[in-house]
Amino acid sequence: MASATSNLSLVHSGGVNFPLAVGEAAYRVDALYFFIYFLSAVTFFGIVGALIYFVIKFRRRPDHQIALNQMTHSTALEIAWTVIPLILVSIIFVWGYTAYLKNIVPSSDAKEMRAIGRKWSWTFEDPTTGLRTNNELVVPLHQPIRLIMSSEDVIHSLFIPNLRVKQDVLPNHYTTLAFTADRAGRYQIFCTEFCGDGHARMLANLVVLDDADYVKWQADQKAASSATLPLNELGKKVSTDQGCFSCHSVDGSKSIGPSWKGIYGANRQLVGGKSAKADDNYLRRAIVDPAAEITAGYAPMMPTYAGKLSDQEMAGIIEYIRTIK
Amino acid sequence: MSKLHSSHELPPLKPYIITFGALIAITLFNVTISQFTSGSLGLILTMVLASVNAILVLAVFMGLWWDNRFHTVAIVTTFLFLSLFFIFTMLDVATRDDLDPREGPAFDIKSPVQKEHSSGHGGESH
Amino acid sequence: MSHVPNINFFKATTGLKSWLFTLDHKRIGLMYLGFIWFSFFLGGIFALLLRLELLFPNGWFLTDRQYDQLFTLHGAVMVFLFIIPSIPASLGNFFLPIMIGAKDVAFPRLNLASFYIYVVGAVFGIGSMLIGAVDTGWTFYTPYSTSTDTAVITMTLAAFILGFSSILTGVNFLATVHNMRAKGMTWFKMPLFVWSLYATAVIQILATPVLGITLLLLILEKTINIGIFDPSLGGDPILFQHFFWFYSHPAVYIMILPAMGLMSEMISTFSRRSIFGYRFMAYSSIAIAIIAFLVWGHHLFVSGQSMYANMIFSFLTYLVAIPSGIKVFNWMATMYKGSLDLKTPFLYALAFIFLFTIGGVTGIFLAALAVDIHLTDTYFVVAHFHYVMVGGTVMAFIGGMHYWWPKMIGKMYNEYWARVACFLIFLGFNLVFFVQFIMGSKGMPRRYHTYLDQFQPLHAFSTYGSWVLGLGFLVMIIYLIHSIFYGEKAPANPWNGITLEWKTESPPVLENFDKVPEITHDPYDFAAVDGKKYE
Amino acid sequence: MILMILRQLMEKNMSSNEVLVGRSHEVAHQFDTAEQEFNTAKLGMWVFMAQEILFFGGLFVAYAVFRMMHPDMFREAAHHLSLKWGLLNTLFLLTSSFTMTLGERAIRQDKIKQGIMLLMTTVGLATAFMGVKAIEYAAKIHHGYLPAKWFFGEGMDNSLHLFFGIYFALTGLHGVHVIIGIGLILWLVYRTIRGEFGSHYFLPIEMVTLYWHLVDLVWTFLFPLLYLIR
Repeated sequence: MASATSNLSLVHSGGVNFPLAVGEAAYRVDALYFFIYFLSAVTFFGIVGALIYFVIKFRRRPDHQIALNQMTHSTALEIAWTVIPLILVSIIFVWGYTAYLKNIVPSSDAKEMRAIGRKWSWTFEDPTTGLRTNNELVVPLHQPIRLIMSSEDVIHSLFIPNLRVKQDVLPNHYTTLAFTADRAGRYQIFCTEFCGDGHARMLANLVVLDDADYVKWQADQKAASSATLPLNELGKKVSTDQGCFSCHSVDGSKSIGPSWKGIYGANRQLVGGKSAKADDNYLRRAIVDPAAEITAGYAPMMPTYAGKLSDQEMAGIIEYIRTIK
Repeated sequence: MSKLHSSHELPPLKPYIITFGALIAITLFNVTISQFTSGSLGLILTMVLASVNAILVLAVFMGLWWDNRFHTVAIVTTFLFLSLFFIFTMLDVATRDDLDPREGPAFDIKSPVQKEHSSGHGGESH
Repeated sequence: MSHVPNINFFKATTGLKSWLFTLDHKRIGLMYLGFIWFSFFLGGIFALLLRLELLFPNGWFLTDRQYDQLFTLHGAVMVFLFIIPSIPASLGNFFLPIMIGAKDVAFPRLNLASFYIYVVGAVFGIGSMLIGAVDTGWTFYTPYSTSTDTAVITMTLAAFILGFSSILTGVNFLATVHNMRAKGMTWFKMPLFVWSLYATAVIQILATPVLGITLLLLILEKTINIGIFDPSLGGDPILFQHFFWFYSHPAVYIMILPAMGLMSEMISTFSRRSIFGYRFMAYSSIAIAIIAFLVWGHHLFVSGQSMYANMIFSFLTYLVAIPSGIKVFNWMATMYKGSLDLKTPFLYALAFIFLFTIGGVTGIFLAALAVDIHLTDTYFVVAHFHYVMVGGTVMAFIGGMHYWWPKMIGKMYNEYWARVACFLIFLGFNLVFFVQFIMGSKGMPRRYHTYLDQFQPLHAFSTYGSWVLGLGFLVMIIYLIHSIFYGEKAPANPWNGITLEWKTESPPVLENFDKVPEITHDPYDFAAVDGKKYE
Repeated sequence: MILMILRQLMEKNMSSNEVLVGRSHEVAHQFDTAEQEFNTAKLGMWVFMAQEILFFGGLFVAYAVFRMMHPDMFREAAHHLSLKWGLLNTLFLLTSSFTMTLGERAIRQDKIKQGIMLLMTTVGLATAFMGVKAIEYAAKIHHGYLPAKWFFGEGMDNSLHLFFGIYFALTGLHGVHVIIGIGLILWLVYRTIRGEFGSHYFLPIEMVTLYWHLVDLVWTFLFPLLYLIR
């Protein structure tokens, strides 16, 4: 399959300035970027060059105590450096706006998909097939996509550097993002609107598959959803999909929530002085009603997963936690 | 003791009385017409009358008419900037979904009376 | 009060009380200067800690929450406590009346009140750190700010109070410039620093109240759930962003305009040359102040704002580049054929032109809609506004402080160490921030506590640079404090300047001048002073 | 009762003849002339009022935005406000503006007693305004027309709580300004009785009068926007 196990590196792909461009939108952005880049370089080196020249040439010396010239103004010159920049920025403005319009307006044959952001994970859904993936947006190659996005809590922002697209995701209001990827592979998705403790870990991937792979992926997904996984593997999958790991580590390190490592069967010191043994029922309560028993040293911020998980999935997660020693 | 304001003579009393009468009259008129109009016509008429009232207060009661012209400039500038704030914000709100009109809000917002307040949706922090 | 004692303002009265209750604009200015630099070092320590934490991709000594709090405090302290009051409240307070030949500002008691309001605001701001520092970023975006359990109310209250300090300072300066000018000081004989403070005052008065109401509504939102900004109650979070940036974008010009004024003073004096295009410079200050109000929407390009609003704001943003460009070109033209004296303040002025040009041209990238979509909320933006704010305002502020140090304190600082510090600050600054342009273009989002391993070398480079920058400031503070006690006594006019402040003693006498001079020539008329025929 | 205390104060000061003589006012040291001092202070006041306008302006913009988003909600909300009380309050405030101006004129013409009576009338009208406001607030609270989360009133439109959020923010902020105004005018009365003001010096009266008109000006827009438009 074209989906490699790791994402395309942002730093090590593409040129010095940008990550590899994947799609029309990115080419448009890069072209304008380099146009401005060129103008900026000319302006900057012009000004700094003149600065250095002046400093050397007109430096105060014993035989050069007063200025050579006291010209107070030159209307022609001043109008020149008002009008010329004005023309240049007008060009950039028109270019920038037209490119922007082309980039944000989805083409009429765009495939609609949905994205839902929450603290701190993404869910993507293909309404035509009902396939739902967490933190992984899988799209066919060359297919225009129109992503309809909303948030469950605070403002997030979906950013795909390789495609040069970004859009805030608002609670209670839909926003859309249009893009077309023209190279198969795995790409990084960031959240770029500050959304709390797990902001930096609200990461996702864009997986672009060619048609054959995409069809195969869809079939695999359908098969997987009906197949019976062993409980602990199901638990691992569900935890990954639900974004549990943005708050809970499995290696014992302290994160937003307690680490799962060795937690099963251990005694937990709770806020309020009580303690409890982390048995199956305790863990189940922690998933369904997390605010009821908070481990000392942690903030009560986990949302409830009641109704979001089936009994089997919950049992799977508990079984999975049991395996992490 | 210093002699003050020799050049600041008292403006005549008459304009104040007339203005006061006008203010009351316009207010009553405004109330009356608001009973018979509605929609944008009512909005515009009412706001025009309110603005006339405001201008009267500024010009006569607050003495801009007799005052240093710069004060008028300052107040006009203030209203100008306020209207910029107003116009740009309204422009955004009015055309926000033009590209992509979608029906209804993403979530069903009922009056909070009907809605049970669950945590995690803001506002429950204290 | 008819007799004015002819002694310098330090010695006129003594004792702690004489400072705490002083109505002398010079003393108030100096007290501001102390508090402002204290805030700067506080914010600076936060910045160094942030950079240190970012040395490794997964963090090492801070939790996520602590990191968020730290970058919020860095931003809030630097913006509200340091950079907004920086030049106007300290150097402006001290020199505005002197430069227009007045005995004091128009309302000295209001001036003292502004200072104490500032102190109260600072106490609230710093106090909020002790009771659960905010983690929202200095922008307090709803609904995150209404849902977090950190001390948002205390910090917003602090910003609200500081806003009033700023407004009152603006009112004071505006009235001072209008009515307190010495005889003969017509509008177009005012030094450009005064012009820039005047333009700043306009922004302070017209923009800051909107911040006030915004923060008040945010407080109401947190306390009684008024619902205007809270989407779960039907409010509109983008409206908050409109409100917030209607102030906070003009605030950027509150920060940079006085710096531009200072630049004109320093460049003219150290080039021994009348400023090129005086009227254009004055008009461009006013133009910047006006256009500043029309561009706030460029902070909302990806927020879900309407595309028409995006178009208009993008265009207006370009317009503000023009007067800024005019200023840079005019400074260059002023240096042309001048007699450039490379003293420390002038070195900072040169650093300003270098850094501000980078900050300015990268602004062009960000104003181009299509490009901004990619760059916004990445390190590119972080680098851009640090180049403008630190590379611009802070460089001019330090330069101006050195320029007027002999006048304010009456002592000379050590020129050698001053140049060393200037070099370290310039170098360190570029090391920290230039690489961030590359990081941002490559897609590194801002406000990330942890980041992808591939960015580590770039982050590490930036962190090493921060140590050089910190060292530069350390050197500066040492030689400046040293100069207060052991510095050479300063002459009245060490740089041979010709604006009014150089016509009084160092430090100035109690009511600024023994006899208020009558102004007959332009502020930068070196031709008249040097008495030479020019072509 | 307040009037009685005032009269006593007046008489006490009358006996020391201060009202008739008037205290001298010295020009602050930073000014050259009293004229300059007066002009500068007035300029400062106008500029300060500019910021007040923008302070309220923010709320008016919020009003407009939500009105545009939920026109029906506003149409309905106007029916939940009492036009009768609103109009009464408008008349109170307009009249108080007028008496304030007359009071200022009286003091400028050294008609101190008349001036004090007029200023006290202004205070009375302002207090009446706040009284009506209190009645209105009580009714709103009773019927549950409260901001957002606290809302439990009856209404067709399910965004009504937003209107009352804005209503309470706008009128509340305005009310705070009225209370500050009452305090300022009482302070003026006190100083007038002490004989500080008269034709020779009336700067603070001028300032407070301007402020009071501003409070009136804001209400000039508040009243139609909240009560009239439907």
